[in-house]
Amino acid sequence: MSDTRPVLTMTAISKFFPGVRALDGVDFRLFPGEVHALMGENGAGKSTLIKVLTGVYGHDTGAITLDGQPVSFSGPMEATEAGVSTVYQEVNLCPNLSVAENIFIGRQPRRLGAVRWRDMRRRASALLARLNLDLDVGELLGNQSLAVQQMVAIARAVDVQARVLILDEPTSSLDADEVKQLMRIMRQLRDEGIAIVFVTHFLDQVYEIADRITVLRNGRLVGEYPTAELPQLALVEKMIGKELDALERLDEQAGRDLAAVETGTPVVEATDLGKAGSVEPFSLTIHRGEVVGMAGLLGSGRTEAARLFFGADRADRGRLAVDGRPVSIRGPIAAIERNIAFCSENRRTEGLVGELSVRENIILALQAARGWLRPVPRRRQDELVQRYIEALSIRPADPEMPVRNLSGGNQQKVVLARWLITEPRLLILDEPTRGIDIGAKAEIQRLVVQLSDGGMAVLFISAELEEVLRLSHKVAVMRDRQLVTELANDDSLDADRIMRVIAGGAEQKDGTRHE
Amino acid sequence: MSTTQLSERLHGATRWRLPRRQLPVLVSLGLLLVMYGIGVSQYRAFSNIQVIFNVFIDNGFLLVVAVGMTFVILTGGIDLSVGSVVAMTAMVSAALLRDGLPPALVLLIALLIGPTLGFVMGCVIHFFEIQPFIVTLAGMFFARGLCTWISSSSIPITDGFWTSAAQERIRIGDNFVTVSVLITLVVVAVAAYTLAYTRLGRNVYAIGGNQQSALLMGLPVGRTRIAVYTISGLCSAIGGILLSFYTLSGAPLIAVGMELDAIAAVVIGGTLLIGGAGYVLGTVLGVLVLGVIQTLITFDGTLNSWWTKIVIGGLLFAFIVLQRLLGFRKKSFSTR
Amino acid sequence: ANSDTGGDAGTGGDDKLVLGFSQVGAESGWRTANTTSVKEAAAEAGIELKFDDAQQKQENQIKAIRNFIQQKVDVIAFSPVVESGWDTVLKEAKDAGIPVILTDRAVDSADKSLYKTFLGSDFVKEGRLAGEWLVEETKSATGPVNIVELQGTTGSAPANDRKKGFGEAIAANPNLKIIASQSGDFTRAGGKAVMEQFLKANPKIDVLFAHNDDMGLGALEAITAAGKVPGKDIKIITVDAVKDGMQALADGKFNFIAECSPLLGPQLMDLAKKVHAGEEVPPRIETEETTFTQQTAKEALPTRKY
Amino acid sequence: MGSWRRGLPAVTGHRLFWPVVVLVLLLAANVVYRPSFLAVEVKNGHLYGSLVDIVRLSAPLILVALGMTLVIATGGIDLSVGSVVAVSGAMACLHISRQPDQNNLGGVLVALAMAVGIALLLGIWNGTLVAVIGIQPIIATLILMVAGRGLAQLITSGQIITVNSDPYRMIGVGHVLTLPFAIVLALAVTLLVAVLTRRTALGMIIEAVGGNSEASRLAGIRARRIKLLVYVVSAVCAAVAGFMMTANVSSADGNAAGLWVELDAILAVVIGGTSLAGGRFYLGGTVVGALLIQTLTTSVYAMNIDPQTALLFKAMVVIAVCLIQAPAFRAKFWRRRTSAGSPAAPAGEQRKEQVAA
Ligand SMILES: Nc1ncnc2c1ncn2[C@@H]1O[C@H](COP(=O)(O)OP(=O)(O)OP(=O)(O)O)[C@@H](O)[C@H]1O
Ligand SMILES: Nc1ncnc2c1ncn2[C@@H]1O[C@H](COP(=O)(O)OP(=O)(O)OP(=O)(O)O)[C@@H](O)[C@H]1O
Ligand SMILES: [Mg+2]
Ligand SMILES: [Mg+2]
Repeated sequence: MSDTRPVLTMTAISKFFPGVRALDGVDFRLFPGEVHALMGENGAGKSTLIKVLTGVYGHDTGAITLDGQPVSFSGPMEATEAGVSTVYQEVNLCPNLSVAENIFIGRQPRRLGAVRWRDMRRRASALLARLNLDLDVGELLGNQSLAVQQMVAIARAVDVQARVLILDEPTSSLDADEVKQLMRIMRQLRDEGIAIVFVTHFLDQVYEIADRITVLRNGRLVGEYPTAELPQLALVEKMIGKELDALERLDEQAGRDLAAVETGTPVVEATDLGKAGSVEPFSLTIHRGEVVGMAGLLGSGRTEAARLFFGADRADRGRLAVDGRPVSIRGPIAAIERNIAFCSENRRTEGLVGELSVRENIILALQAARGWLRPVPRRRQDELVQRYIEALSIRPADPEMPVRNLSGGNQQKVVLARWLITEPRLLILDEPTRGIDIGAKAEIQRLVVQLSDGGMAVLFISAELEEVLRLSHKVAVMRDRQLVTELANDDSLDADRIMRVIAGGAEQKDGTRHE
Repeated sequence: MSTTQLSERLHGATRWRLPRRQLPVLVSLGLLLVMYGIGVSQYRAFSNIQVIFNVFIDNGFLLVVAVGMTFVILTGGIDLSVGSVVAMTAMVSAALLRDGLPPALVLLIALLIGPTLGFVMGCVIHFFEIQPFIVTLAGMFFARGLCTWISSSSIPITDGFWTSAAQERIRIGDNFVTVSVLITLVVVAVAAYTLAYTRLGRNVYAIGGNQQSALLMGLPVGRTRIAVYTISGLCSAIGGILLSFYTLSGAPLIAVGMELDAIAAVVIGGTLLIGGAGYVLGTVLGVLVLGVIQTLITFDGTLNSWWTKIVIGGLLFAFIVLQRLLGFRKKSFSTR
Repeated sequence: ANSDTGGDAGTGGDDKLVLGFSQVGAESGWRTANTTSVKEAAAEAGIELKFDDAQQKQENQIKAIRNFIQQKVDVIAFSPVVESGWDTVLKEAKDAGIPVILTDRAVDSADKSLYKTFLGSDFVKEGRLAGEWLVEETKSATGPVNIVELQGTTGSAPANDRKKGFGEAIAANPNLKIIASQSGDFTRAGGKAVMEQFLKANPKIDVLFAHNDDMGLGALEAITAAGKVPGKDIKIITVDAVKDGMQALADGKFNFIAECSPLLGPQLMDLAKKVHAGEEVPPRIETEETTFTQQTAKEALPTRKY
Repeated sequence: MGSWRRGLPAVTGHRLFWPVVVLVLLLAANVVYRPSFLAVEVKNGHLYGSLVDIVRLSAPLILVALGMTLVIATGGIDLSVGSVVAVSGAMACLHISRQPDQNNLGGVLVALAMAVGIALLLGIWNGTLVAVIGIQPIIATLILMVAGRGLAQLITSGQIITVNSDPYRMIGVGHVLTLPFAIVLALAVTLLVAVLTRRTALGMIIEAVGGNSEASRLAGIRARRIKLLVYVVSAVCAAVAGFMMTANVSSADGNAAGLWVELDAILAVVIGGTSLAGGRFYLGGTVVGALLIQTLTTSVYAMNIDPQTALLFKAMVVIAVCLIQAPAFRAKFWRRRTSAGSPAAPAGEQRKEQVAA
């Protein structure tokens, strides 16, 4: 590969945000026909590097060339026109437009200047079919799950006749099957000679597809390596900059001690809880110190079920009991008063208040529970916030930084911190590790174990089965908005078996309820 | 996150195939018909077709202005300058005609001023990132100031072209419409086509949906934002010409508060002020609603000055609440 | 169930005369008194009144007139918001055979056949009367007499005309000089705020001419707060003669008021009946008006209706 | 890492730097026009002078703008404040004018209580439309903006109600310790609002609701209740402003009182640095904004600017303030050195950050 000339080079790129050195003299090069993984911890500067490249941000020093020509894009429009097509980290589409339009806006098929809607819809369907996605492309994008939106964003990017394709954490909200489709497409494009930049926190995916890896740490370049020459452990060490024992610690924790879970009155007990058009009635109990994992395909209704526990949506049938006493949870406040916490999967729209500082975001739920008249004393705020900034290693560790300036993974940690300081009895975590680097992920998993050991009940939703298996005492599997079965996480349970249930295999017969 | 709630969509998808996105517009239409029905049942002369034509004749300029406002609001912006620009256009036309310029030239100049001001405001909004509310408020002061600067009293128009355009009646059976109505309909049609079938129009929706995303998707955000304010300026200019046909004069204090009427019409027509959702047809209905309310009140003819205001407020309230209850049951939507 | 008025009298059939009246708005006490007068006079004269409030907008007024035509009222009367721009709709009225009467303010149509008559005050004359009184009053003054003027709403007919009439009248005496003139928007708050600044900017003010009583009353407060005596240190001339203004005049705080009477209801009803019957009426009818000094105000005050 | 805020040139970087500069420039222009402009003397034991006038006249605007700030912070807007000013002023004056003894303090207090009561109802009405029924704020409050004027005229029967009540006059033109009472009152209300929002968690909660309503709901904030509350506060502030405005001229004019005050209030809020999109709000900024606007109005009178050009003048000043305040503008014209600085969109975010700082 190195005998060809790079399609793209970035030399000595620096980018300063007020108080943050996001990039400091970073070099990056990209060859045609390769998949190049850009790796680094949360906040390492990956997304920033990409945004500098496509002209979303200007850079303070450095130079960029495309095909040997110096370029400086004024914005994504110019970059796209020059053949650099990008999927940014957070899904950046228009929720008010249809799926088809989101794919084609800006380059709709036209005749005599008039957009040809039918043609556009047809082509959108065809394109999505290539990604194994079958949906009504006339539907509003905002009604689709995050995963579908992510796929649409990818579809939009790959359809452009680009020379460089940049994918910033495209897989964080995709399930295994969809990741497979994406990999297939990426390979296909690579073979066509397109250069692909791929950012992800999933090491497996990197080793499956990447030809070359560039590692960033704290805004600096660590190095560029052919994948084959960089063992996984070495990669992790380069990313975090020290020898890592966190991974090993994780392995030790594999498999939970089922006996440790208290029996007796469950912390929460749902009986035939459901909501018309959203989740079929289901029953589920969670005990003190128990971690209940929820598995299922995207759109199987895990989030919706969880929202019923929290009162984010109002259940219209069934009962909910907390500590054995029937309660009616009218809204989040009622849930919080009963010490239930819910960490939403969608941090941008349902989690954070971007303009407020890290401190304020962390303190928000606690403050809401205390009522506005009793502000949390500033000293105590600072203490709490400092504690969790350290515990979750939120970076930059500036509590007064507006939270919107944090990198994606760090934002996720802020949401988590918000709920942890309320010291809930039931903690609902919906995809808490999405978009989080491996060190932090280990940190969060360790935290879940620690919290449940301390008696907290946890409902843990994740698309990663290994993670679910590692943490849960029992796994509730959902399919088509129904809770199909509950599986105790004993030695016999493994990912394959859960997969079979998810896929609607034989398992459900020995599953107990429903169907 | 989006303009529609999750659960609600599920209802929509599984139960009925009513066009949910168009529903607010349909509800507006229904309520408008109900209001019209009430008028017909109460007042004999109300059933005359000419009453409907009159609503168009009397509100044509407002409709044109509201159409321009629709573009702006769809991007999530707002244009407070429209009323003043309308007045300024009428004022400039009247002043130039008084000075003896040929009508064609006057028309050209008058039609250029509005878009120019709109363009400038769009540039300030886009390049300097000042909130549209403030920029267009300044524009409003500016244009109004210019009106009084031109003349502090109204200037009559006696030009032949203007008078014939104003007084020409196009017969439809026993009834008639004016040239202005035709111009209005053309503007509406062009606007509806632009929004539905051109890239510019679709970009307008995209920016209203999420400006940041639109930018990252590589859409010409700046150009589009400047364009909508220019379009709004153009529509105001056309509205000003229509108003000068309507009143055959330019008056410095005319069309005060028209921006609020236009905004109200757009929103009553189902367009969201946060942008990204709405139709020109809705705006037409919104203007008709305002027009019919006013016609009802005049036909009644017994209302006191202050009761008139209270009743207008009350009817607006009833309409909006009904529309809300029937149209979209959105519990909440977050803007970003 | 179809009935135009819902009441006992339909428009077409019986002999009750239907008058469509489009009022400017309810922007001042004067205007409200005007409306009341029209309503009471209509009830008294047995005329069915279709009243419409245009909320100070010409567009609304044109719409109202169109709707009156549509309802086939017998006579249309209106107080035009502005002078220009009525030809089109008045032609429609003429074509429909409905006679039109203007009240309070004139229109500038070249075609005088579009309306039967104009009933109202002469604003220029009001300004002139005020000016003439001042000229008379300051006959003996040797030095310059400094006048400040509180104008009405910029561009409105009363403001323009009163300014004009006043200016013409005081031109007779070169000693009289308007040293500051600013719009107080016909409101008390406006009058007060502007007068406050006048007082600070000009150490010597001899006369205040306010285009209506309300601004004069607002200015009173400012003058008092500045430690001057209204009516003595600063002479105050206003227009309108509403009750509060007359009270101030009687109390010696104002010096002169040119009346502008809103009570033209009875005259209007008379005219409506006449034009409906096809009688000839003079094209211009002035409201019966007078002027008041402190002396006459005291006498007139007990019988003031508004 | 938060040191950058302290690191920047502290004064010129301050949010209020430019509005204050423009304010000073305006005053300076007045002084050039009339050197005695700044003179403040004591007349009859009261402070007297143009400066005092400006502050006194801006008192009602400050009040209205304070309420407006909170409403805007939740992402709303309140167009009805002008009507509420008129209604409450009319109500108070009507009640007082009916008293046999208008100077009776008790009667005046009852009148004020009644008027505040009505304002509360109007605020609840607005809040309900916005927070419970979910109508877009601009339209919800437009309803009351139209109908409220009618209501005010209904109360006054379209007449100007004149009162002769010394206790009531006190609110508008009275003095405490040589200071105009209106100034003292506005100061007190400002402090009250500041304490209520900044000494408790209310301010942060309002900002959270304005920043992301759904996220705050899920964090356990009663977003609806907060929204309702701010409209009520806004209405009450407007009511007090209504007392000041009507007491200033000892009469209630249902038509003219508070006309267009909503635009001035919104302008004041925005000049003060609060974004119309909701979120962070700055009470101090609002006060400066209101002072700036009143200075503008008074300058027009004081410098005897022809009413025909007054609006042009206002347009120029408003746009000038906003321009030099806008970081994007400054970045483009003054700080050429960071020419590679961020273009379009993220700059939008950065702008908010800088404003937020
Ligand atoms: N607009 C901004 N203003 C200020 N600081 C910013 C801004 N955007 C990013 N940063 C900072 O720049 C650094 C790099 O962020 P970046 O988003 O590039 O990280 P990342 O490598 O993509 O992390 P993640 O894996 O969490 O997405 C972070 O410290 C972040 O806080
Ligand atoms: N068959 C389907 N076609 C299209 N959209 C679907 C379908 N099923 C579910 N969805 C969408 O997917 C989402 C499913 O809800 P939910 O978020 O509860 O699932 P989930 O299992 O938590 O998935 P995720 O992993 O994305 O969080 C909803 O937004 C729904 O609109
Ligand atoms: Mg990133
Ligand atoms: Mg989910």
